Amino acid sequence: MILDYLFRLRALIVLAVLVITFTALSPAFLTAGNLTILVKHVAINAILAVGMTFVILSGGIDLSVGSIAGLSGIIAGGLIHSGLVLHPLGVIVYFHTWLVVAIALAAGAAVGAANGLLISQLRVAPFIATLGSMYVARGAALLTSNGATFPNLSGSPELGNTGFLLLGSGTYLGIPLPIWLMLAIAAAGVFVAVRTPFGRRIYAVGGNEKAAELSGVRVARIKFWAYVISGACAALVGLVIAAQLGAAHPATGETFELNAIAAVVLGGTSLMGGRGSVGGTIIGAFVIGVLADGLILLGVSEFWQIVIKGLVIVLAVILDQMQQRYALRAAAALRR
Amino acid sequence: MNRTPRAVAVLGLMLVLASCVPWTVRPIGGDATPAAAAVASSDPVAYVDSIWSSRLLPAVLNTAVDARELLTALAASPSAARQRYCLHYSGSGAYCVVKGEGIVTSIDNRSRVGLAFVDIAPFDGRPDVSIQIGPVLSGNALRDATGIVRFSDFVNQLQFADAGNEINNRVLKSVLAPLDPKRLKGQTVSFAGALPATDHADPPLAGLVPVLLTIKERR
Amino acid sequence: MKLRISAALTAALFALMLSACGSGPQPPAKKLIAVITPSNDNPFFKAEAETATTRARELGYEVTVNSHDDDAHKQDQLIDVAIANRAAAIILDNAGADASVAAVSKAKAAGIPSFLIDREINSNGIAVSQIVSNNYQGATLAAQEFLRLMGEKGDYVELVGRESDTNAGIRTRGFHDVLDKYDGLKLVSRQSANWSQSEAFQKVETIIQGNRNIKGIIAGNDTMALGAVAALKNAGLESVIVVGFDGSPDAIASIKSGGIKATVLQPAATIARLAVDQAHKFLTTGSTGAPEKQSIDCELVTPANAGQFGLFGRK
Amino acid sequence: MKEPEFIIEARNVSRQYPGTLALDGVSFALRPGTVTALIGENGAGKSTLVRILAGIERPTSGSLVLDGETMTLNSVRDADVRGIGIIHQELNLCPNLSVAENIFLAREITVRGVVDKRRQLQQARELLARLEHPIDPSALAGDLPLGQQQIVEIAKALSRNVRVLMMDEPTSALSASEIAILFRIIGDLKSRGVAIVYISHRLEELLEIADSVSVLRDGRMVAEAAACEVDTNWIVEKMTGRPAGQAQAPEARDTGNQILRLDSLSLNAAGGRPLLRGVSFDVRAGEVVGIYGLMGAGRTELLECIMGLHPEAAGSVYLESRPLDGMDTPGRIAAGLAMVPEDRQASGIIQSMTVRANMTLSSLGRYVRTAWLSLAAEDRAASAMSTELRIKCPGLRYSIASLSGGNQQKVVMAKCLLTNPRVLLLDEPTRGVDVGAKREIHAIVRRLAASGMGVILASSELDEIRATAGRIVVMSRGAVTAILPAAEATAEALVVAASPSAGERRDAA
Repeated sequence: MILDYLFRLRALIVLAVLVITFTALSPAFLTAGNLTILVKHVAINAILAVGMTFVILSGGIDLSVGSIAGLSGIIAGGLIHSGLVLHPLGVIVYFHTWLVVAIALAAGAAVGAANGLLISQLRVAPFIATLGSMYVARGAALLTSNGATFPNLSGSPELGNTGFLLLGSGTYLGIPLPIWLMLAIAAAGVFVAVRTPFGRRIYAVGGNEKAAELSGVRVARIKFWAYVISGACAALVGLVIAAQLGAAHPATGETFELNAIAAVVLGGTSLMGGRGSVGGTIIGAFVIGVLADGLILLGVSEFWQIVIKGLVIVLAVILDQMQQRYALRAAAALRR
Repeated sequence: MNRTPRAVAVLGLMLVLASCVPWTVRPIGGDATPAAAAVASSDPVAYVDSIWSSRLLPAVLNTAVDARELLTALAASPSAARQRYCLHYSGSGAYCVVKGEGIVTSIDNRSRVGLAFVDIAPFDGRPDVSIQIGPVLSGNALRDATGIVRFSDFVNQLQFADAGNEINNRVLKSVLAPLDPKRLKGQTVSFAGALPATDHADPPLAGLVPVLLTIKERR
Repeated sequence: MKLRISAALTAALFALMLSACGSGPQPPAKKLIAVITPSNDNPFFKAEAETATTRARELGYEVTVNSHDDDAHKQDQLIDVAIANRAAAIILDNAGADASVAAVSKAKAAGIPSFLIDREINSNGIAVSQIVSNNYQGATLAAQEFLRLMGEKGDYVELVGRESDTNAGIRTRGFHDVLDKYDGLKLVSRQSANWSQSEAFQKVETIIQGNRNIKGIIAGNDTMALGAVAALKNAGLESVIVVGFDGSPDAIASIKSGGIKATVLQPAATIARLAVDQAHKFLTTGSTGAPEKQSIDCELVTPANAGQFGLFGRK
Repeated sequence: MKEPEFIIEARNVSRQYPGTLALDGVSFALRPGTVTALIGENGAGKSTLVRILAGIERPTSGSLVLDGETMTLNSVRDADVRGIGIIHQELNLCPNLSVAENIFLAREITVRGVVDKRRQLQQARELLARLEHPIDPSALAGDLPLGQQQIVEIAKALSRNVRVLMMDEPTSALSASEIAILFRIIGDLKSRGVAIVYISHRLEELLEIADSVSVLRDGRMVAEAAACEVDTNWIVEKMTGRPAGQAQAPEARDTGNQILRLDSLSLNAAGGRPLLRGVSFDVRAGEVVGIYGLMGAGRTELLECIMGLHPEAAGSVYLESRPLDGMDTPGRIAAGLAMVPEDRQASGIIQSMTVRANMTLSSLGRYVRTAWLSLAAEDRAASAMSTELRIKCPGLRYSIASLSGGNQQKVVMAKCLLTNPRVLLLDEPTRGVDVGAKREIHAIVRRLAASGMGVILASSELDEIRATAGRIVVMSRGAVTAILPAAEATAEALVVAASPSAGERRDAA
């Protein structure tokens, strides 16, 4: 039984070990300033990973999140910086900031919806469908900005599009807005996963699609919404990054999908679907964030950082496998 | 009784809603757009207009070193000469402002960067200076030789480069356009301009970008 | 039960993390300089980072070296970490002229001076120094040599770097500001090879299928130029003139052996050393004694002078 | 040295699966040059026994003796090396490979490490010629009709110079002429001393070809006899455990109004092979309709059609006179249908979820308060149902994997019942369930019907059908061959109506 708890809490234990190690090795690690920064960094990956958790729980995978983040940032950046140019009418329309944010989120959700339709209606394998949209969204971002960066996104008062930067640099009660966003998304994610029929059905679809369908779950619809959620989360991340940088760059978010998947897996969610939790994902995102931040503080060589990150991910998956076998044995013991 | 306040309320609500239209419409290319404003401030033509006759020309004409003096100094010690007569530009390049008078010995039109070779007194038939005469000008000698146009005044190297290109355009338009290159050969000319100071240049003063190039009437 | 245990553990962990918040960090014994460059697997940036590191250690600083992989977001995080580390100065080869403004401003707000190397940002007065490798000048230099080698006429191909990279744009501008003035030159194909040797190899292989009579290829960096040379060699078109950009050791070796005809060398080592010296001067005297924006010119490397150059600098 | 009498022997072999004892101390021996028919109802343990002999599974206890020596078979390859071959009921060909490549799969003829395609094709052609089926050996296996694929399977087994060959329903996909060829091949193999185990539900066929007959029931070997000494009646009696012809009808019940009507349901497989042919019957409130048929008769497909899992099916389903055409599965569940699927692991339970979450999955809407699930409401519903069905589990929050097969099946039933269905469909509800749980499930079914629900129970077990159903629909080859009231449904009548030849006769008609 103790072993069982240790297995279940493995991500948390890894996190604790990392925190203790870094605290011992670097005086700068456990300071308010560094922790705020650390959590802010984690927020980016955590928001992506919460969306990714739903997709993976449903038995899929979403490789397009990084590109969606790039695209949504570029859309928001373009709308604020140069507006929507309507050549036939000879006018440029500048949307107010909240509408810009809504449009960018909608664009991310739309790419997610396209993923969802490809996967649930046309039965394209999730890996392939989202690999495709990864390229399409990235290309769309490059086309939109013609490869350039949209600078200076502070907007101008007479156009009514100021305040975008708050999304990245604003604070509430002394805590940066991205952290609040992460907390909100995480809370909403936990709630949806645990306390709504939708969440329960996601688990069912990922656990056994056939059984879920025979139980009256509209499998295609559930999958569709999982990808929409993931797309919207990715778009939010793109907005936060653009707001933090004050500029939108079309290459933003390259390889983000892998970090998000790593966080989900570290958090104990099975890539086969049906098993895992949003809370675990958040812890997984913290493991990755603490690791990255701590290794930089310690001045560990870049190349070693990559190696160590890889090892931690593999270790986490090995622990997951061990827990699986343990749980199966425990269940078998109960059956006798 | 009740009608009036309700109508006022509805009207008020409509006004509030109208002011809440979540977008602003501007004509394309209108001055009010921030993008357009940014372009205006980095307009190279306007920039060169603002310095050309008021600062750049006087600076070249007043500070130029005599070509013969520079040639003599270079022959003695290139590095000492550059140290003394040239503006060292951020460590790697050195540019000099030079003036003088001489005979055009030949014209080289094989390249689009046309050159007039000039022999200056004492005349030995060998050219001492080459002057860029177009139709293409190469390099940023005139921009960088005076210290008036500074990188720090520009947001980035492209705008800095634009200023240099516009200065060269100005030379083509106001200095070289009135001249007929074919007529130059054998003429005595007086010149002033900027050139890069490099080792092993042939002729020793090569690639001068002129702000002044005139044919002296034969006496 | 399980939930409660994990909740308790989480709470304990965060309590632990927050417990030390009250006490500020001790200032490090030595002053710290944070060096942040694009990526260490590219010899140019590696030379830059190593020169800066060596120089800073010589001057008695502690140094951290990290790379942002041209990801402005990662750069932002690295700046955050440098701030948390109470760095005395930041030496930065930035990840985008516009996208880096916020990060450098943040460092400034935290009281940390930034010294930008190689690339500039589109904002003045934020960094203490911007020691810029003048890519535009380098590009015009490369273009002029290319012109000379081409005899100012013939069909040519341009390989562009990653389109979203500022320097790719600057270099292609520099090329064309020179080349487009010559009617005899004809651009038959312009493709991005994303700075990559293998991509350049494939693109050139494809391009020469339709354009057997090209006379020259001008590339936005040496890596792509080397890819082009390899493709031309396979196709038996060794006479095609290839000009690169960067002055990498590989390119210089290729010039010596008759592959690439010319490149322009960006003095990475000079720039990095200058930046550290200026940082040191600024930290000790309060001023660098130089203007904020300093442009360092590139130098043309040809078979005639290739022997004079070493790792991104004159020997 | 005396030759051992048997090629291979299973001595006192048992096989335990979680929740069931599939084989219970079975001894079974094969003489060279004989054909032994292995007979039993579905779930009697025939397949398990054959799989153990072929090295696919290992016995929990007991031993295997080959040529008089005790040994263990650790893999199919192990068995292959010793000359033991098996032809599976489900075809085992790689559809993307050619016929020749399939035949020589994992034993390719090579020349210095490179596959000698020419010789493989040559030998494959010879083998197929021996089978009187000149199939092109370079054709892709996936492109062949099912019958020819079966021939390729046989060729694959023959190519290995087998001494023991086990055939699990080899004729299910063959036409009469193909069967004749197969029988000739069997005769040929017999004369060369090969021992053959033959599993089939076609009783006449068995008696025609077999030398001896072995009958399994509930994992035990209940009878062995020479084929010439027995008849169909004897076999049915041994299979079911009670004298043939003695019906054991449930007590007569009053049934209510028609509640479900099927109108000529038809369904074709992807390749065009018919799975269902014009199935029509009705179900009344308070009635259990049993559907009896052998493997491949179309029982599962029929239930799936009723549930709307095959939108491409033709025909109509009416629930309380309301047509369900065009409605998807969730819609039909909402309308009042519910189904307990045949394969509990694959489509009944969700292994990764708790007992409670499995139970409430179909009726989640009932526990929503404002926007969220009320865990308390879920708990109340789940515990009430678990009490009602007497589900034995350590707790509702435990993983469903910790339950025995019978209790898992009850959870699936609970899930269905929580939707308050008007008609409940059960597909082999007691497969892999121990005897106690089986009886309980039968009692639950009768109780549900008594409360006014309509029930369709599909089963390949005569016992189960006769213990629960008031009316029995017999299917063969996708068609209804008989609809019998329980009183008339003798075991013999059912077996005869269910035999594939009954389906063929109907075809001819």
